[in-house]
Order: sequence, then structure tokens, then C-alpha cells
Amino acid sequence: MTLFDIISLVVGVLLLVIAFLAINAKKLINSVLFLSALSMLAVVSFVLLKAPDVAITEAVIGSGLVTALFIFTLLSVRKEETK
Amino acid sequence: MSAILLVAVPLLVAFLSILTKKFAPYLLILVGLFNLVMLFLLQDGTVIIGGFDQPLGINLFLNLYSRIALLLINGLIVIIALLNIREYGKFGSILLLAMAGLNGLVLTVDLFNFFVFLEISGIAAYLISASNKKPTNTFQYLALGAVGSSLFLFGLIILYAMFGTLNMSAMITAITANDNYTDVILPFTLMFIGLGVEAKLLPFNSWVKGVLGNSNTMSGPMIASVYAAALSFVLGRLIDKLFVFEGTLLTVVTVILTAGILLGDMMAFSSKKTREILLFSSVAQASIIALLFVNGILAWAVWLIVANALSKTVMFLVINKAVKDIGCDETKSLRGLFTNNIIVGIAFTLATLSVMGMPLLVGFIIKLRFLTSLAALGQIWLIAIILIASLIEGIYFVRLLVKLWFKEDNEISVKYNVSFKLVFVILALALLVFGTYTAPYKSITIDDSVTEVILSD
Amino acid sequence: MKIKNLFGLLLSLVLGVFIILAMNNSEIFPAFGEANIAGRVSQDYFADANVAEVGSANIVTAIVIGYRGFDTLGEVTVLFISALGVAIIFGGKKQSRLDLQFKPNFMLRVGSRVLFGIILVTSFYIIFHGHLTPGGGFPGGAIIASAVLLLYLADDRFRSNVKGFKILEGVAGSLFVIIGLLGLVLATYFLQNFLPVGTVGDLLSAGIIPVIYVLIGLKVGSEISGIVDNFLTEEGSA
Amino acid sequence: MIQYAAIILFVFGLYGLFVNRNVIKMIVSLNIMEIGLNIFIISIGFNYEGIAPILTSTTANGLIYVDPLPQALVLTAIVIGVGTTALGLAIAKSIHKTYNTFELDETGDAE
Repeated sequence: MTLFDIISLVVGVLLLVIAFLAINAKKLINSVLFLSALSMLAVVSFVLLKAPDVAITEAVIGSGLVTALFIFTLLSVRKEETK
Repeated sequence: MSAILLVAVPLLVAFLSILTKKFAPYLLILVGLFNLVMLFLLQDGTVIIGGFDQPLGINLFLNLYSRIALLLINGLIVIIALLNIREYGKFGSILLLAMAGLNGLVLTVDLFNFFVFLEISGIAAYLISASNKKPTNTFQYLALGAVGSSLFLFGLIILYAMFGTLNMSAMITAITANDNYTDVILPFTLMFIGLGVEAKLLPFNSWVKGVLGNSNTMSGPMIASVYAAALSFVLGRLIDKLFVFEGTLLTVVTVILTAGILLGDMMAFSSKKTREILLFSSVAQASIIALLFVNGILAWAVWLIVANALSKTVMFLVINKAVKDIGCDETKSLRGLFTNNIIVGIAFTLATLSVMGMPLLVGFIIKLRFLTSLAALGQIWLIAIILIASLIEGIYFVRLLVKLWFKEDNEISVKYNVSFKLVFVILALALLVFGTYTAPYKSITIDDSVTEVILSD
Repeated sequence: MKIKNLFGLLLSLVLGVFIILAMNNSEIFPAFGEANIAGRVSQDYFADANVAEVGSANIVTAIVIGYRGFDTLGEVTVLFISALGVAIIFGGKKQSRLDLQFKPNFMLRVGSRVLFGIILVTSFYIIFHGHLTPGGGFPGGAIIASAVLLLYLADDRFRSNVKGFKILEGVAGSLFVIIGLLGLVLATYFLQNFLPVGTVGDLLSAGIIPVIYVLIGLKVGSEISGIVDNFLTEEGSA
Repeated sequence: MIQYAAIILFVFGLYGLFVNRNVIKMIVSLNIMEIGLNIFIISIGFNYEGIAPILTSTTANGLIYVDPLPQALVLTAIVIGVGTTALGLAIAKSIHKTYNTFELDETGDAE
């Protein structure tokens, strides 16, 4: 079991666990945070699979902007409830 | 002067149209007319993009099959844009992008490029359906459309991993060279399901009821006739050339499609809302068209798509305009719609009779010919099912026409302005003329080579 | 855990295992890790003649712009439609910022201006070196958008110049298509490279690839900033 | 192992989409499906001895490269995913504004 196999096994299992948690999370905020953790793991697996271009793009877009958009939607909704 | 202008010019004008919001609809009509003129000037052939030929770069391919599709798409978009200028001017740039997406979808020969244009026309369709002011239905359409194109990409990538190329013609030669059919069953089913979502085939089209159920004079005809026609053309080319259906896969696909025909017509039979009747009948028609492509009857499938698109445009425009003025969609509230606008009534009746397949109209000739071709292929069961479906179709369309013509007590005031009437008359006349004058069907020969994706020089 | 979820989970696992098995026992589907590019189209991307003709050291960029530029044009249109769609769905006159009950102090507001400059420099670096090192138009543009996002978060009265971004977006997009049409007019094919290619590996090489990547970077940056602006503002009085 | 995880991730996204009726959860499942698909696309081009497809010095030939074409495709797929997600979130916000809930079942006309 080379080092690469061990790391890819850990990343693979983590991917599945976090995806399951993201789908069945009770609160929306938890589900969004799990999604952002999932896209960070995707960046790790892209680096493992020797795809640097895609890793940079996924890092900036996936965990950066997509999570931000999700959180802005949830914040604007919570503001309406408190009004 | 290459076929690329059909995609590049609408894109360029769309990018510029956001700077001048007011002129977007007029630019749309200008570009539409430009495309129609271009279609008569362009010769058939393969167009190379980016300077690298087929295995490395992307090619477009223009032949008689895609020429008919492009004429239909661009013509109908110009007509729909002309009728909806005042009310939906804001959607000018979106319709431009939809036109670019659909033209690219029909022209491209590269599979991943096909996925990108499927995504462009898909997102444009979500926004067109957003004009219905029903966010939940638009969201369901977006969710299902995204699932469909992801499944298509999944199947496409498996094919790339196996055969190492993305170009359709190279893929076809590689698949025929590797005669082990069990390898390609999984990618073909994934891609068929992926396209089935957009092409409204039955088990995957739960979005149709919501989106077309409360459509308006712009989104109804656009999604029901233009998008349906484009995707039927494209699905047909893939079914005929790429997906070689055999054995169990063929029976599964035929069962799905025949179930689609019967269930679609039964749902239309049992629904009370006029627009639901129309959308379920177009679901049944889409399944019939896909069935014809699976059995290799190309010519009549193409003419069925064209006739269906024209008559559905007329029907959806008439009903959506009436529903907008009256507000309610039930058939009993539209009773007696045609008593005080006779011309519109005649055009609607001709279109409905053509969809049913009544003599003296285009629908009759097409239905007769494709049934005889099916008989030649010995598909007795399919003919029985299609005849039963047409019987059900006849019943609910005649019931609808009776309601719309003979008014009860209530008085309906729906006014169609002149431009609507002009379009209805032209389309109805086209259905009538081509119903009786059958020369063009023989002169324009559509045989197996037409959906060829490489120019067999 | 309701029974429905458990049943759905099992069903999806069965479907996943079925797909994996279906692919494992087909012998022409390459196993994980043995993808030899000899049998595939991408073998020719490394051929010296093609590398010299396109001139980009980063082969992925050569494919994204040089060989398959039409895909990228289509994909930039996808982002253009979603920015347009978000603007249409939100509609309405947008004046006031969404107040998120978060009052930034003075230090944060000034500090974020400094950081904004630094992030912009890194994003331009990534865009300009797109054809040499990993990165390029898409991540570069997204980093510009995250710099604008930083200003939005750090300062609750900040409103980016939305009109300016719209014009930049329209101009960058149409310039991309015009370069394609120039390729059609000057050279013989749409999006063909008509600039000198230079030697592989130095900054000013690979013909139209850096020019197109700068345009894509500006367009992606302005589009995503427009989307962020739409998400962070609401109607309401000025 | 990563390729199997990617396929199961893709199927998880499908499962999540059909199980949840909450709009935000459905968009999260859509993103999970796209992430799974992107990792799968990259994994078919991977080679154990391969290196990243960037020509450092043009003299060293005979190196084994990872397949660059799937990476170019994934660049496009990621940005298409962002486009669909941004549109989905905008529609989610307008759903919340009209029906004041994210649950599709409580929005009345959704079958």
C-alpha cells in the first residue's frame, strides 16, 4: 500500500462521509458548511490526481464563491424572518 | 461565409445587447432574419474551428437534415419574437442566446461541445420559463435539466474513456470496430435518459406539467414547439447514428416510448385544463417521434417534427392569449372562445385536425406514410398502439373543439390583434397546402445518409 | 433516520456499485491509474509539431483555448446567461445594501482596501501566466470576484460600480467573439491563431491565447461580482 | 479508490436530490453530484507514473503525462456548475420571497 493509496483511501472515505452528512444535515447552515468542506476535499483529490489547473479553479470557485453565495442566501432569509 | 456565423453572430449581438436594453428585441429579429438568409447561402460541408481538424479540434457539420432543423428553429423564434415584442422585450437577449444555443446544438459534431450547447439552451429555457412567474416550477425544471445534462456528461465521459475520442464520427467508427455490445449499454442508457429529460420523454418529464401548464404567449410556444423540435432533431441524429439499440436495450427503449405514447394521451384525455391537454399531446407526439427514429424511419420523423412544431405554435399561442385575457385555464371557462373570432377558430381547428391526422391536412399524409413504413418493418404491435393513441387523441381533441366553438351562457371577450391573426392564417394555410400538394415530400429525399455526421465525400 | 432515507441510501449504493461493476468487467474501460494517452486523441497534443504551432507550455491551456476554443466560448456564454438570469430574477431597482447587523470598525474597512490591491495583483499574475503555469482566465477572474467580495464583506456601505462591470462584461465578451471572427477573416478558420507564436515558455508567446485569457479573466471577474452584488442588495429605499 | 468514491458521490447527489424537498438542500445535492462527476472525469485520465501536463523544459522528452483533455473538460464543467448554482439560488430566494418557506411541499401548487 503505497503512500498514494493510503491518502487516496482516506480522501475517498472522507468524501463519502461528508457528502452523506451534507445531505442529511438537519440545519441548512450545517449542510452548506459540509458542502464547502466537500469542495475542499475535491481540491485535495484533484491535486492527488495531478490536475493543478483544475485544483486552483475548484479551490477559488468551489469553496470560495459557491459557499459565499449559499451563505448570502441564508442570511438574507434569516433577516426577513427577524423583521 | 461559414456555418459558424449562425452561432457567432447571435452570441456577439447578445453580448452587445446588454449594453442597450431597449434595442434587444429588434436586434433579435434582425439576427433571426440574418440567420434565415444565411441558411440559403451556405453550402453543405464540415466547418473546422480553431484551425485544427477533426481529432484535435471541434467541427460543425451542415447538411440537409440540420438545414431543415435550423430553418424551423430560426423561423419560429423570429415569429414568436415578433408577436411578443411589446410584452416580453426584456427577454430579447435571452432569446438571442437560446437561438445561439439551439443553432450550436444542431450544428456541432463534437460530443462535449454538444453538452456545452445543451447547457446553454437549457439555462436559456429555465429563464424563459421564469417569465411564468411560478418559481417552484422553474426550480423543478432547473433541477431536472441539470440532472439530465450531468447524466449525459457521465455517459459521454465513459465513452471517451473507452474509445479515446470526442468527435461523433470517430466515435461511431470506433464503436462499430469494437463489436462487443455489452460495453456500450451503460453509456447509451445514461445519455438516452439525459436527453430524455430535455426531450420530454415520459418517465423523466415531470417538469413539463408545471412549466407548460402555466406558460404565457412567449414561453409556451418557445418551449413547446421550438425546444421540442430542436431536441427531437438532435435526439434523432444521436439515436440513428450513435446509439445502436439492439437486443434487450431496444426492447426496454421501445417499451418506455410506447408507454409514453399511451400514458401521455390518457393523461391528456383525463385533464380538465386546456393547456394540460396540449402539453400531454406534445409529450405523446415526442414519444412517437423518438419511436420512429429508433425504428430508422427518418424522413417521416423529420416531417412529423416540422408539422408538429408548426401546429403546436398556433395552438399554444391561441390558448395562452385567451388564458391571459380570461385568467382561468379550465376548458369550461374558455367555452365559446371562437364564436366571435372566427378566423382564429378556423386556424386552431386546422392545426388540431393536422395533429390528429385528419385527411386533407399534413398530419394525415405523415401518419399514413409512417404507419405504412412501420408495417413494412413488420412492427404490428407499434401500429396497434399508435392507432389506439390516435383514437384517444381524436376523442379529447374533438371534445375540446366542441367546447371552444359552441358557447354556453357566458360571453367571452378575447381580442386577437392583427399580427396574431396573420401568423395563424399563414401557418394554417401551410398545413393545408402541404396536406394536399404532396410533391415536396418526394423531391426532398431524406434517406439514411442525411443524418450522416461526416461528409461522405 | 427515517426509513425512507435509509431505503433511498441503500438503493443509491446498489446503483453505484452496479455502475462500478459494469465498468470493471468491460475490458476496454481503462482501470484507474492505467490511462495511457497513446490510444487517445490527447496523444497528438504532445506532438512537437502541434506544441510549436500553438506555443503554450501549459497543455491544458492549449486545449482550452487553442484546440477547443469553441467550448470555452460556449462556457463563457453559460456564465453570461446566469449573470443575466440572476439580474432578471431579482429585477427591481436596487439601491440599498442588505444590512446584516454587522458594523465593521474603521480598521477593517481600511485594511480591506490594502488587501484588495494585493489580491488583484495575484489574480492578474495568474491570468497573465495562464499559458505557462497552472491557472488562467477562470481562476484569475474568480479571484478578482473574491477581491470584490472581500470589500463587500468588510464594508457594509460599499456598492461596486455595477454599471461599469456590466459594460466591462459586454465589451470583454464581444471582443472574444471579434477575435474569433478576426481569425475567420485573417486566417482561414474561426478562432484561429493569427498572432506570432514566439518560443514556448516565455511570457509573450502562444499567439492569441494570453489575449483571450485576459478577456476571459475580466469577463468572469465582472460577471461573478455582478452576481455577488445582486445577492447582497435588496430593493428598499436608497 | 477515488474513482469509486466519485461514482458513489455522483449517485449520492442523485439520491439527495430525490429525497429532499428543501430547495437549498436540493441545490446542495446538485453540487455534490457535480463535484462527484468532476472527480470522476479527472480520474479516468490519471496515470500512476504520469506527471502534470505542463511542459517545463522542452528538452526532456520520453516523460509520461497525465491525460490533459479531461482536465480541460472539467474546467468548463466547474464553471457551468457555478452558473447553474447561482441561478438555482436566485430562484430559491424568489421562492422564499413569494411563499416564505424553502420547503417545496408547503408552496401549494408544487405537486
